[in-house]
Amino acid sequence: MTPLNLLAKPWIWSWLAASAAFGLTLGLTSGRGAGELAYAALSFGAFAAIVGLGQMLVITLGPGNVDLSIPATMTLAATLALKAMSSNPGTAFLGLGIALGVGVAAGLANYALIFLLRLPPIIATLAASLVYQSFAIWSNRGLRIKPPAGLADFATGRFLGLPNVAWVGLALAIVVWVVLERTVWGRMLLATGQNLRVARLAGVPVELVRATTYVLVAVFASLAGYLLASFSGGAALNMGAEYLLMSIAVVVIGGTSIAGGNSNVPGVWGAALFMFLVVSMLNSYGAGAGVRNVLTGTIIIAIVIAASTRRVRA
Amino acid sequence: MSDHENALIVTLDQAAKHFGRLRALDGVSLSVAAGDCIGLVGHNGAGKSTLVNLINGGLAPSSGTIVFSGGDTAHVAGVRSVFQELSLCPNLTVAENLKISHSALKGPGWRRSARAEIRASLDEIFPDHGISADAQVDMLSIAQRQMVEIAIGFAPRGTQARLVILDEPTSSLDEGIAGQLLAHIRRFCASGGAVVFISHMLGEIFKVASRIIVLKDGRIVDERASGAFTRQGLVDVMGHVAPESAQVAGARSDPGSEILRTAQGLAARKGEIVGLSGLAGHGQAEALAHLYLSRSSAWRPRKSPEVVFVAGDRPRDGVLPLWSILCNISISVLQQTARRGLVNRQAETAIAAEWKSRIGVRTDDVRNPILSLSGGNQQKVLFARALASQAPLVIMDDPMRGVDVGTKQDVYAMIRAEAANGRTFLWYSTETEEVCQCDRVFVFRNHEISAELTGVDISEEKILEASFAMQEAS
Amino acid sequence: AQANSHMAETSDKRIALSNNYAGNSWRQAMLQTFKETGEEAVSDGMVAAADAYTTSENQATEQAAQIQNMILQGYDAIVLNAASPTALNGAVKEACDAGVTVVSFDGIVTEPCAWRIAVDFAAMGKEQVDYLATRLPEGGNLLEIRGLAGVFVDDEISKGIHEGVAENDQFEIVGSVHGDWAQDVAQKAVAGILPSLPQVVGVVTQGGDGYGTAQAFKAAGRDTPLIVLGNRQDELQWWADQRDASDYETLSLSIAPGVASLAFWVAQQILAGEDVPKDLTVPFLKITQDSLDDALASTPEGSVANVSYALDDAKQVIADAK
Amino acid sequence: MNFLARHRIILPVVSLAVLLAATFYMQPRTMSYFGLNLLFNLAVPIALATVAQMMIIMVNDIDLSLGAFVSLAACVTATFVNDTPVLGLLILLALVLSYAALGALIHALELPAIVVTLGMSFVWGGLALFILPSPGGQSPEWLRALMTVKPPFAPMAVVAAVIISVVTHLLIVRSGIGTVLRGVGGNARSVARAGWSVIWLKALAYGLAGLFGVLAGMALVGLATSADANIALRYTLLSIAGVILGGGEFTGGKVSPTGAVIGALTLTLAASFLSFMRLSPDWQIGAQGAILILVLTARLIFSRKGAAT
Ligand SMILES: Nc1ncnc2c1ncn2[C@@H]1O[C@H](COP(=O)(O)OP(=O)(O)OP(=O)(O)O)[C@@H](O)[C@H]1O
Ligand SMILES: Nc1ncnc2c1ncn2[C@@H]1O[C@H](COP(=O)(O)OP(=O)(O)OP(=O)(O)O)[C@@H](O)[C@H]1O
Ligand SMILES: [Mg+2]
Ligand SMILES: [Mg+2]
Repeated sequence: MTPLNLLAKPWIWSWLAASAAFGLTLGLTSGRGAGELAYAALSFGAFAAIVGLGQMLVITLGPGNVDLSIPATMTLAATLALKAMSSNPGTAFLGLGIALGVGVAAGLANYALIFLLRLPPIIATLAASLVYQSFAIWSNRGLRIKPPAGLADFATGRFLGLPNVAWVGLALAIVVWVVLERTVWGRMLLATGQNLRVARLAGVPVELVRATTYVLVAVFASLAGYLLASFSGGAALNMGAEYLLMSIAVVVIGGTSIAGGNSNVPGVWGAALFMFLVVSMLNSYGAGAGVRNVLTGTIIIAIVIAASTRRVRA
Repeated sequence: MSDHENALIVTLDQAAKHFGRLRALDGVSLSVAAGDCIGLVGHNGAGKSTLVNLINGGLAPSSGTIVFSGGDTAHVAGVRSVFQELSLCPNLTVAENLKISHSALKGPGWRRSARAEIRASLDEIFPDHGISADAQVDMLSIAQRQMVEIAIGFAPRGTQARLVILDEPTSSLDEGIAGQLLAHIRRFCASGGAVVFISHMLGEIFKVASRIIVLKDGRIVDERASGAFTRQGLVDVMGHVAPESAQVAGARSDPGSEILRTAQGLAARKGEIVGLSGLAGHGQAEALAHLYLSRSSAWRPRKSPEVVFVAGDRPRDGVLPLWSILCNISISVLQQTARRGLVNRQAETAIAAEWKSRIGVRTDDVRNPILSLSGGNQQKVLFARALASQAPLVIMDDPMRGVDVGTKQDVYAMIRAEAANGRTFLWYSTETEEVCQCDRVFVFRNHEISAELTGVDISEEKILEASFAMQEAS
Repeated sequence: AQANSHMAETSDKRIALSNNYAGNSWRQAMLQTFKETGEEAVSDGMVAAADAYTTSENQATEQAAQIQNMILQGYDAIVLNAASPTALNGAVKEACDAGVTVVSFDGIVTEPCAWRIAVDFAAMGKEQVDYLATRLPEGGNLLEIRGLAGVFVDDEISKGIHEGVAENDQFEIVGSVHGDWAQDVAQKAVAGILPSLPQVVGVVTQGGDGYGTAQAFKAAGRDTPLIVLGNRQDELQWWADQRDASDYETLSLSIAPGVASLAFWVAQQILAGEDVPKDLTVPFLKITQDSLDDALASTPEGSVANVSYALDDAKQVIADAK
Repeated sequence: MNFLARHRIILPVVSLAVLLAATFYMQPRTMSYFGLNLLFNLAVPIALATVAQMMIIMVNDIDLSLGAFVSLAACVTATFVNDTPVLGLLILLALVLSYAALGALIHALELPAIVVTLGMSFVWGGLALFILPSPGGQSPEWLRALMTVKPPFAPMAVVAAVIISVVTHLLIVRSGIGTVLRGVGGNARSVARAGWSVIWLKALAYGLAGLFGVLAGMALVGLATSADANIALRYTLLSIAGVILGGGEFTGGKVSPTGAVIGALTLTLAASFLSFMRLSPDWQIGAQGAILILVLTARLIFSRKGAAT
């Protein structure tokens, strides 16, 4: 593959941007701390990547499809799971089961609102998220219960030099990639996203595809919530807040087309790393919150322009 | 003809338009003068619409010149177009749509003038049209929208229309309304206006045109007064069109058992080719869509579908635009060939290759994007998608739109062969000749079946009769 | 006798709590304390009602609407933890004009007609640096964890910290990140900036971010610096563990969520006709090495160290201010 | 053709009326000049923001940066407009123009609006933090006076809502240019063919959105008396919900300015209604979601009926 070909790949821009941010940060330390920074980026990028992969599947469903309930689902899943485990050893899988169960339930509820009440997904998931938030408050009143020690060790531990959460995120990315590239369901998702009507007329069970996609995004969110709570020592009611815009940003910066039918798994990881590294870079250079936001926004738009004009020409 | 020379509206000199390597128009010289009524004919993709777009300023020519005598631009020169695909804003009212094309309409009270103007225009062209100037366009039927569009084309809009170009304006109008339009065109030309009229219905061309221009592969191959053409002569010049209907009636297999009967009365037997006919927009497409949707599920994946669909409106119903030809074909057989939920890529490739050669998709590699194909070849892919599956019932919603004659013959033969193998076809077509090839024909009127024809009863006259006749009777 | 007369005077009065955020353990503890205090006061016949209202997203606009609704509901007093010191002034003024007593606490408002139970946040920031100066006389590099950008409390504490650093010039702030008063956000931000930082001897924080900071230092394999904590139970627990393992010593300070109950009683006193100065101060709750075990024992798991204020405490605070 | 489909405004009006009746029943005190003003005055900036969002949705785009933009406009109003009015108004003008430029950029480069506005939300938010790192500033006197004026007969909030909906109705539904703008949402291609420059039209639509966003920020400051960088972040989602509640649709240029204003009032009223229900604080947030679902479900019942007849 020639470099020019590579530039036409929409996901390459997020990786270029992430590398640039990485390089610039290390420029400050004249190269020291590279491993440390990469390790941190992989750890925290993993959570963004996991929710991003879910959001990517939903966005692939076509215009108007998006899940705004990701933060609330993360919080609810983590809250209920940590409450059930109440720091007891050996309950990690019980907690995981509960978190995933919450994901399935939230996904089904979201889809029910979309399908049965014909609400636009933006509004349906937004409204549902307020309800989930209330559930989380009601169930545990914001108490930060510690994860079981074994689970906390797993979430913060490393394997072959990489953080365990990054392995999870990587494994999920590979699974999603295989599903999209190789499975019948993936094909049906991509067909549905290009044109729902065409897909339906070509024999694709489009509602099944949509339902499973909305469940999947919620399951990914709940898994991310479970891991994040284990990683950071407990579930907080606002723990998912920053993943609302983050999940959408990593998808679109990663080169997935907002018009649907076109996914980009490597881009999600690149963008997840970028979103962490750009903040680290600006923090390291001592930028205040104002500068940091302005630059982050500008860079996002620049990446999107670069990726989209390249794509048109290619 | 010095008189004629003085009233020139537009003159093209060796105008050409290339899209990449494709020469859509390859040097056309032509002039239109006041009082001209030009009929423009040619096969699909001959370049008619491209020519229209050059004249109305929608496209700039790749080479050659276009000169307007009444002003610098088409707009100033009083050149108007009614486009092939509907181009109104569906969310606006009829009067508001006039405003879009009439930018001089401003200031308080513009709405009143717009209403008056569009009403006058509609009244003049289509007496008894029954369209309110305040009706929102998406509440109108396709025929009414087409009428509105034509009326906007002829409306004065500040200046006076000097040349109106109509690109297949009658495709969704019934005969009576089309007749009103033709009459108006004649009046308009008689009073000094000029018209360029494009249609695939040669009868209409002969009725209005004073001069006929034949386009073929981007060139003018003939141009004469309409009296100088005979119908057969015109067909010959256009090329392509082979004598039809001759090779249709092959040996038909014995009718099998009935496999379909709907509440509406639509019925089909195994191995039968059932045609749906009648005027466009009288419920045929809805009936087919309804049938398809009721016999397939949006929830349950199926290994072998009961029914497949061939779309005619490709962008809306058929093509998955981001995908290759291969993926577009294989979507219908994915579930059937899959192993443990994984796509069987060998089977997929084999099926695509088989159908590429069987149906003759013109491409060097089925991995090319589907949009690299011409419209007709895209349509073949949709046929391949349907026929590759093993569904016993094939529903076709006007599938020959934009397909050239050669391809059509191939597809007819293939449909025959598949029917002989026991497949059943439900085939809606706007072309009566196609419907006449079926074993049984249902004619639709006002969303109901007005006639069921079989055997020798299937004829153009009978179909037309069932499409209109009872209107006076009832 | 005086207490009795007060009781009689306010037994038909209704007090509402206006809260603008419920998304963390501090706020939940605050709501809980208010609920307990209010229920008790109602059952004792001190007041007729004590209702809590909360909006979701820390938004001044929604809280202003909430205050206006309370006016319409005919509450006699509003106890207010404000999203913004100034943006609610319009609504607060309307409440005062309608004869409603407004007592703001924690997040106070500047509208003169309202009472303020203030914590000197700047002093809280400065005290952190002063403490570090006693523990690390030779000074060194500090990392500052800030709260939510654009919020008053964040700005105040940060000002205090910078003031402290200006006075103690052996310290230098080498990095500053926003932790949004959330452990996970702080952890992430610190992990991102650590690689580019030199050796850090101390971390100044705003509360709810100390544990995350400690985790980030641990993950980066760095020595744990002296982190000033913010009274969260997980922070205290961590501190106790560190102390037991390696004699770790630090300071924890924050405002107690129970200040809501103090505000409640102050409102009750004002309704009772007591002459209460407009500006009251409440000390922040400080936990030292000596009081750590007691604090830890009295704090529910996952919650925040708290003190609940009784009517007498309120009277004491009022008397002190006079 | 049916009545409800033709008069899409009926449903929002009915929803608002039902909710208002329920509110009056629960809290009779609201049924007064004073009560109505308190109930609705904070809906005025939301209504303006909803109209701004409607301008974007009208041309088939969506604006995720509106809340941040309104916050920025509020910060500018509470600082520059108050201290140095001329400079302040120039800055606000520049903000409007930059919105217009954004519209042109999105059209020219065929960028997805949702992504660009997502990026812009960071930019506006950052600029607001520059201006007001912590809450503060002060509303200009005239603005405060304007937002607290007590007109005869009807309270300011009601009068303002009527004025906003009449003006935007005239601008978007009645005027010629408004018609063309809606045409862009309906069929941009045919508008382009008729000789309009779609890039200018898009810039105009975005510019109008910027203008109403700025007005929303100013109105907010007038009511709140000061500003902060996060003051209106909720407006992004509120405004989208308001447009949809008001009978608008995400695509096809089908929007109703009056509906949008009513949608904003309905949302505000719904929150107050919940407040009067005295739910436990645990459920107050969830109930907001539930009521949003409920009101929109009414839309479904009506549209089902519409489809059936
Ligand atoms: N924008 C375009 N880009 C590339 N090719 C084009 C474009 N527009 C038209 N063409 C090609 O130019 C040729 C002429 O097309 P044109 O639309 O003029 O045909 P036509 O005679 O109007 O056909 P029909 O009878 O089907 O309407 C076709 O091959 C068409 O595919
Ligand atoms: N709008 C368009 N933009 C770009 N390319 C186009 C467009 N329309 C058509 N083409 C290209 O022009 C070529 C001819 O297309 P068109 O469908 O008009 O051919 P055609 O002559 O009708 O062929 P067929 O007889 O197979 O239908 C194809 O390569 C097609 O991809
Ligand atoms: Mg054509
Ligand atoms: Mg063609």
